[in-house]
Amino acid sequence: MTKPNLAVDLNGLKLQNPVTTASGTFGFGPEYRNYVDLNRLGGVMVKGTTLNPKLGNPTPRIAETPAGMLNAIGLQNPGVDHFLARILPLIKDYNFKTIVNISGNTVEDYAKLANKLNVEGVDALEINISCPNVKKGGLAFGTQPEMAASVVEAVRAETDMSLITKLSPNVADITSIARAVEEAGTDVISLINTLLGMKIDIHNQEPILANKMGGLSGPAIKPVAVRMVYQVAQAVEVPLIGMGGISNADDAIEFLLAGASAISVGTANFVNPEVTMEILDGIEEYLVEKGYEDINEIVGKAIK
Amino acid sequence: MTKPNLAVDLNGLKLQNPVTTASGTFGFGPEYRNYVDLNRLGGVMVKGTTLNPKLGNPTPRIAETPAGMLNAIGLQNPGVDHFLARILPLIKDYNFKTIVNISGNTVEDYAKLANKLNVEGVDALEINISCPNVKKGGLAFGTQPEMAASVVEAVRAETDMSLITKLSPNVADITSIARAVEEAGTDVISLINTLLGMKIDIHNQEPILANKMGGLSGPAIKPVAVRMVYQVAQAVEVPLIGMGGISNADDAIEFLLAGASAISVGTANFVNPEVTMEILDGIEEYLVEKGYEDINEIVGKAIK
Amino acid sequence: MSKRVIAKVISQEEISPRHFKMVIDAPEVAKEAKIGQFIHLKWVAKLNEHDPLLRRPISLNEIDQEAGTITIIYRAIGRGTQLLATLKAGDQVDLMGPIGMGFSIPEDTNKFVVVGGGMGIAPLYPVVKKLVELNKEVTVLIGAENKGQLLNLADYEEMDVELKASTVDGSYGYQGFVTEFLDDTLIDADYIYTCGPEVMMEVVQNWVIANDIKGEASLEERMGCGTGACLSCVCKIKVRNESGWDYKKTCIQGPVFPLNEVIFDD
Amino acid sequence: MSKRVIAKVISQEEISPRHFKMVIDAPEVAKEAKIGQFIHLKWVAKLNEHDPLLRRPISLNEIDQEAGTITIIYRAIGRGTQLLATLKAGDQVDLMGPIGMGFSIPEDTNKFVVVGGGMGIAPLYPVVKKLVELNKEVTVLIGAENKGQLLNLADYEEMDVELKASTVDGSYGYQGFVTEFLDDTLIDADYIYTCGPEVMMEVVQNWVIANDIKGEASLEERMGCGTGACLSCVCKIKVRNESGWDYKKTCIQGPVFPLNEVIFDD
Ligand SMILES: Cc1cc2nc3c(=O)[nH]c(=O)nc-3n(C[C@H](O)[C@H](O)[C@H](O)COP(=O)(O)OP(=O)(O)OC[C@H]3O[C@@H](n4cnc5c(N)ncnc54)[C@H](O)[C@@H]3O)c2cc1C
Ligand SMILES: Cc1cc2nc3c(=O)[nH]c(=O)nc-3n(C[C@H](O)[C@H](O)[C@H](O)COP(=O)(O)OP(=O)(O)OC[C@H]3O[C@@H](n4cnc5c(N)ncnc54)[C@H](O)[C@@H]3O)c2cc1C
Ligand SMILES: Cc1cc2nc3c(=O)[nH]c(=O)nc-3n(C[C@H](O)[C@H](O)[C@H](O)COP(=O)(O)O)c2cc1C
Ligand SMILES: Cc1cc2nc3c(=O)[nH]c(=O)nc-3n(C[C@H](O)[C@H](O)[C@H](O)COP(=O)(O)O)c2cc1C
Ligand code: FES
Ligand code: FES
Repeated sequence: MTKPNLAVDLNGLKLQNPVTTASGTFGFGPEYRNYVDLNRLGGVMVKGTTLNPKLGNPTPRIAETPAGMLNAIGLQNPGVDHFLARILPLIKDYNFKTIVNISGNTVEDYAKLANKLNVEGVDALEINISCPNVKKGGLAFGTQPEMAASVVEAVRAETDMSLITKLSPNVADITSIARAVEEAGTDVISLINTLLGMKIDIHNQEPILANKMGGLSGPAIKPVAVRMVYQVAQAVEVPLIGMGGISNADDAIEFLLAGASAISVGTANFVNPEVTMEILDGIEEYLVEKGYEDINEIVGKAIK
Repeated sequence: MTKPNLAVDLNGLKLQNPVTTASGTFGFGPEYRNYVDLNRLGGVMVKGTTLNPKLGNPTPRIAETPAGMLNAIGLQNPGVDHFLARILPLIKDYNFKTIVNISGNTVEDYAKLANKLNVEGVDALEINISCPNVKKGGLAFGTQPEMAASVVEAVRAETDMSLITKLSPNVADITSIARAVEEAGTDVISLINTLLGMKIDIHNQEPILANKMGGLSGPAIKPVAVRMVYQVAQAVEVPLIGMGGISNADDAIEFLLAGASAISVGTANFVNPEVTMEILDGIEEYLVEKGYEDINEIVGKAIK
Repeated sequence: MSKRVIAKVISQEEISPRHFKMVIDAPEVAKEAKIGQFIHLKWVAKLNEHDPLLRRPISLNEIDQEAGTITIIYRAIGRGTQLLATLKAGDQVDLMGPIGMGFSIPEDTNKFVVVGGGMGIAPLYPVVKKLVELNKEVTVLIGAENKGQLLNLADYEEMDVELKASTVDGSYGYQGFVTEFLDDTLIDADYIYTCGPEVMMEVVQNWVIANDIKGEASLEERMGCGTGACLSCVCKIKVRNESGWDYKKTCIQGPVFPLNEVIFDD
Repeated sequence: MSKRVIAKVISQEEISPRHFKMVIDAPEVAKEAKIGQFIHLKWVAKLNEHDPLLRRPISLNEIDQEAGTITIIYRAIGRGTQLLATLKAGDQVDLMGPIGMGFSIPEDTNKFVVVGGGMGIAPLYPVVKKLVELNKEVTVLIGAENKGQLLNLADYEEMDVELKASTVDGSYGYQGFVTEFLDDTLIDADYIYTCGPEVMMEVVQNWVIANDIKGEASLEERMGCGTGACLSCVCKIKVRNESGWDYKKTCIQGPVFPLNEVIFDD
């Protein structure tokens, strides 16, 4: 039996396979070099990057919840300049696509980031629109179609690079946001970011996270993520990168069948540092067993 | 040590204790009589009731997910007339408050239901605004403040009974819906209903639920529910009934600390049919251990 | 009356690859259990870990009231049954039971046929035992993938029943499907019990209707509560109303229903 | 180099109520492990059940390179450690390790003091062992709730160290807090190692600063990845920059940091 094709073309962004790692959960990649053959990954979404270095939130920054976890890291990162000068050189020669996840407080922040990151070695930008827009009173860019679109347009104006827009699940109608960012020129949509959640310590009677609220990720949110991928796949033409609770090959295949052309693994890296390799092997096995020659044959197959 | 007071007064609706059972998960009550001393419950939210009998969705109607489950029962119920004639007489003499969860396709449906249920033996109505409004293109009443308010106003006009409005979590800003239903005259707010989710069978490559999508409940959603209770408690004056993933006394206490005056237990009844009794005992133990004389002392304690 | 008990595993044995037989010490359940009923169980005594979340419904394969034990036979396929399969003697399970309306044995009836396919053989063994106790004439037709999956085969071989078995791989008995025995003109019957895949039960139903006899079928649906509260387990049963059918709860109104009244179309 | 291994439990023992000692067969980890490092572990070999989800960081209490084993001592408090406590010899765990920057032993230094409180005693035992091997002068100060929780007490009693122990309930040694020994004028030291509750380490830090000596502290923070990727485990460490401090990753840049540089204020 010949090996099935695993390469996917996300509207011009070519990945050797559909397995990528979710922003904020895999560092810049090398953190996992003891556990993973980094050269086998399709893409790495690096830690959320901002214009200036950010210290992030006080600790505790994480809390465990049923089949999930909350995080409120607060976008700690060394800033885009440090990324370009010190980190990009270390990762740009790997086979994976380097995708920089960008975050800003204003539309201009995003535009500036895109401008700075318009360099060789960066293969795509992932626009994180889950950040609260400080100018508009803290409501996240990702919760209103017009705001989401304005960010994408501003970034689009700065670069011809592949643009991936990452949607927040904390909305009533994910398809309207998806359509808005598609019209605004995104090449790819990735989803989902974390659900807003909270955990209270009943002994000291206060929230566990120093930041009180945090983002819920992990297996717990998978049904919400699959549903949103399934809905968005039917609402837009651009390819999708699905994520949210993927912990093994079966989960990854679920997202592909729901309409994602590629997938990202987040929290599961913490539980099983080798999980991306297992997922890659598992997807291949599934294709072979079912007699598919090309991964693209199963994308969206569950949509009827 | 004297027993702490467990009674709560929800804006006029007096429960002997804060432990109630969530609509759709406890039948009409007697289904659990082998496992639970029904007279010890604070309240029972009976299965979602509609004007006419409903057959509900085809099967499979449930699917298991990580620390949760999806359901798409489709509001199967015998209709309000059958409820009044055949079921209410069987349950009205228990010590628990009988709270009828009502659902409609139009605002008028809700009003008619309220009118019919304005009888002795029904202690309160729980308005389920998660149903899609067929007239307005299927968008759930609960996702837009004005639509939610219009339902509550219509019901308010029909009855002086205690009104509990049950919020859907599938929104970007739960506080705006909460404020809208408070202004429209609800006495109590209960939250959360289920998160919309989906699961795909990777072998036959289609959604497991016959209805494709369903409502996610169980421990998985608890962090989202706690967060929403915490937010809404700070946004409105009316008392809250918190629910979503409560599986033991610690979980129940978490919701009380987050600002709920009472709690509902849903999915956990399926896992442990005796869980409501364990929660009741556990809450009392907690109060005794920490030296509280009244349950109301801990409501909202985690809000700073 | 169904109750919740924390019960001890007396023994667990892999009787065939991925097929397990577990004996559980549960006198309160054994005492009340009737043939055709099931238990709703979880593989832990503490309910602190929430994944996998739900209980699993499993039929009673043996009820020993004197010993105070119940026996189940199950296939470890998904995450829950695989965890159940890791238990050893002395471990505890949390179970609700006995649940449901079991099989009934009509009086003044003498010739019985029992048709079981795959895991559907499991709930039928107690009926056969009972029928034999009552000195009825019993024909047992069972079919499975292979010999190992012909549950209770050795038990049936020692009983005073007419036994016909089929396997898909031909490792025992007739190579083919169990329903093919029905065409056999030698089989006559007054009453039939069946459990197995829906396609199989449909064939049995057609045969029963064609031959104008009656019988009972034990159905499987995904279950939430096991108490009749959640309405997840419903099946379509013929009734005299406008549409000609209504949803019944497989957990407490079943899992056994009159075979002629079941509508197989989901 | 840290790796992931599925390893077998050799033994598990409840050494005191809710306190467990587990010996694990993990030659690859033992070979590379250094004092002060930890493992990040899960109580199952299959990662199919998702609740509780995350690994748990636990310090190495003994490293036996010849036997290829590592030993941990932990308290079963929450859901994860309680599940860990159910394991028996022969069961498997899934672990990542060895992780982190361990303790360093400065050359040309002779008098060492080790101050451990509660579970913080656990990671200190390998340091003491090493110091004794190197023929250093060692004073061991340990404090806990009660005698049973004075971890490695019997080991220390047999070693060539000056041992002072305190318990809150007075069941062994001095009744009070371990830090009270520090006021004791008899204790002089060149270097100190400490691990325990933050309040305790702060007292030790103040003492160290007052006496102008140096030392190292092993910190605890909630951990996600254990690889340096998630930034959940950061702690405040003094550095020469504008604000005077920066967040460092406790998992891979710690858990051991120079005592004087730690900022205790979370
Ligand atoms: C009344 C009744 C009696 C049964 N008796 C037996 C028996 O004696 N022996 C036996 O091996 N099996 C029996 N089954 C089927 C058994 O319940 C399923 O095989 C089991 O629930 C699958 O769980 P899992 O963890 O292996 O699968 P998973 O795929 O992890 O299960 C996920 C969810 O789907 C449900 N589910 C999956 N398959 C089935 C199914 N076939 N029927 C009902 N629910 C299902 C599970 O209960 C669970 O809620 C019976 C089912 C019913 C309804
Ligand atoms: C580097 C390091 C070494 C450690 N060494 C030991 C040791 O040798 N022996 C020992 O008994 N304990 C040790 N701990 C603490 C141990 O990790 C926690 O007690 C354990 O994680 C609690 O898990 P749980 O399941 O009991 O609690 P839960 O409350 O269920 O844990 C929930 C979440 O919070 C985290 N958490 C809870 N308490 C702590 C804590 N004190 N520190 C870090 N994370 C926590 C858990 O890891 C988990 O993610 C160490 C911690 C660190 C960071
Ligand atoms: C610790 C942590 C940090 C994260 N940081 C970021 C980030 O910087 N930018 C971003 O877009 N998403 C971030 N995420 C969200 C993930 O990329 C992912 O969308 C989400 O966790 C859902 O996937 P999962 O369930 O597989 O983790 C973070 C998630 C976690 C758990
Ligand atoms: C099987 C099932 C049926 C439900 N039916 C209803 C319903 O009829 N009306 C309603 O308002 N909520 C219904 N719900 C939602 C629950 O009342 C509750 O809001 C939700 O499940 C969250 O709580 P839990 O996580 O404790 O189950 C149903 C939930 C389940 C699981
Ligand atoms: S399983 Fe809940 S009604 Fe049957
Ligand atoms: S635990 Fe993830 S960076 Fe330290």
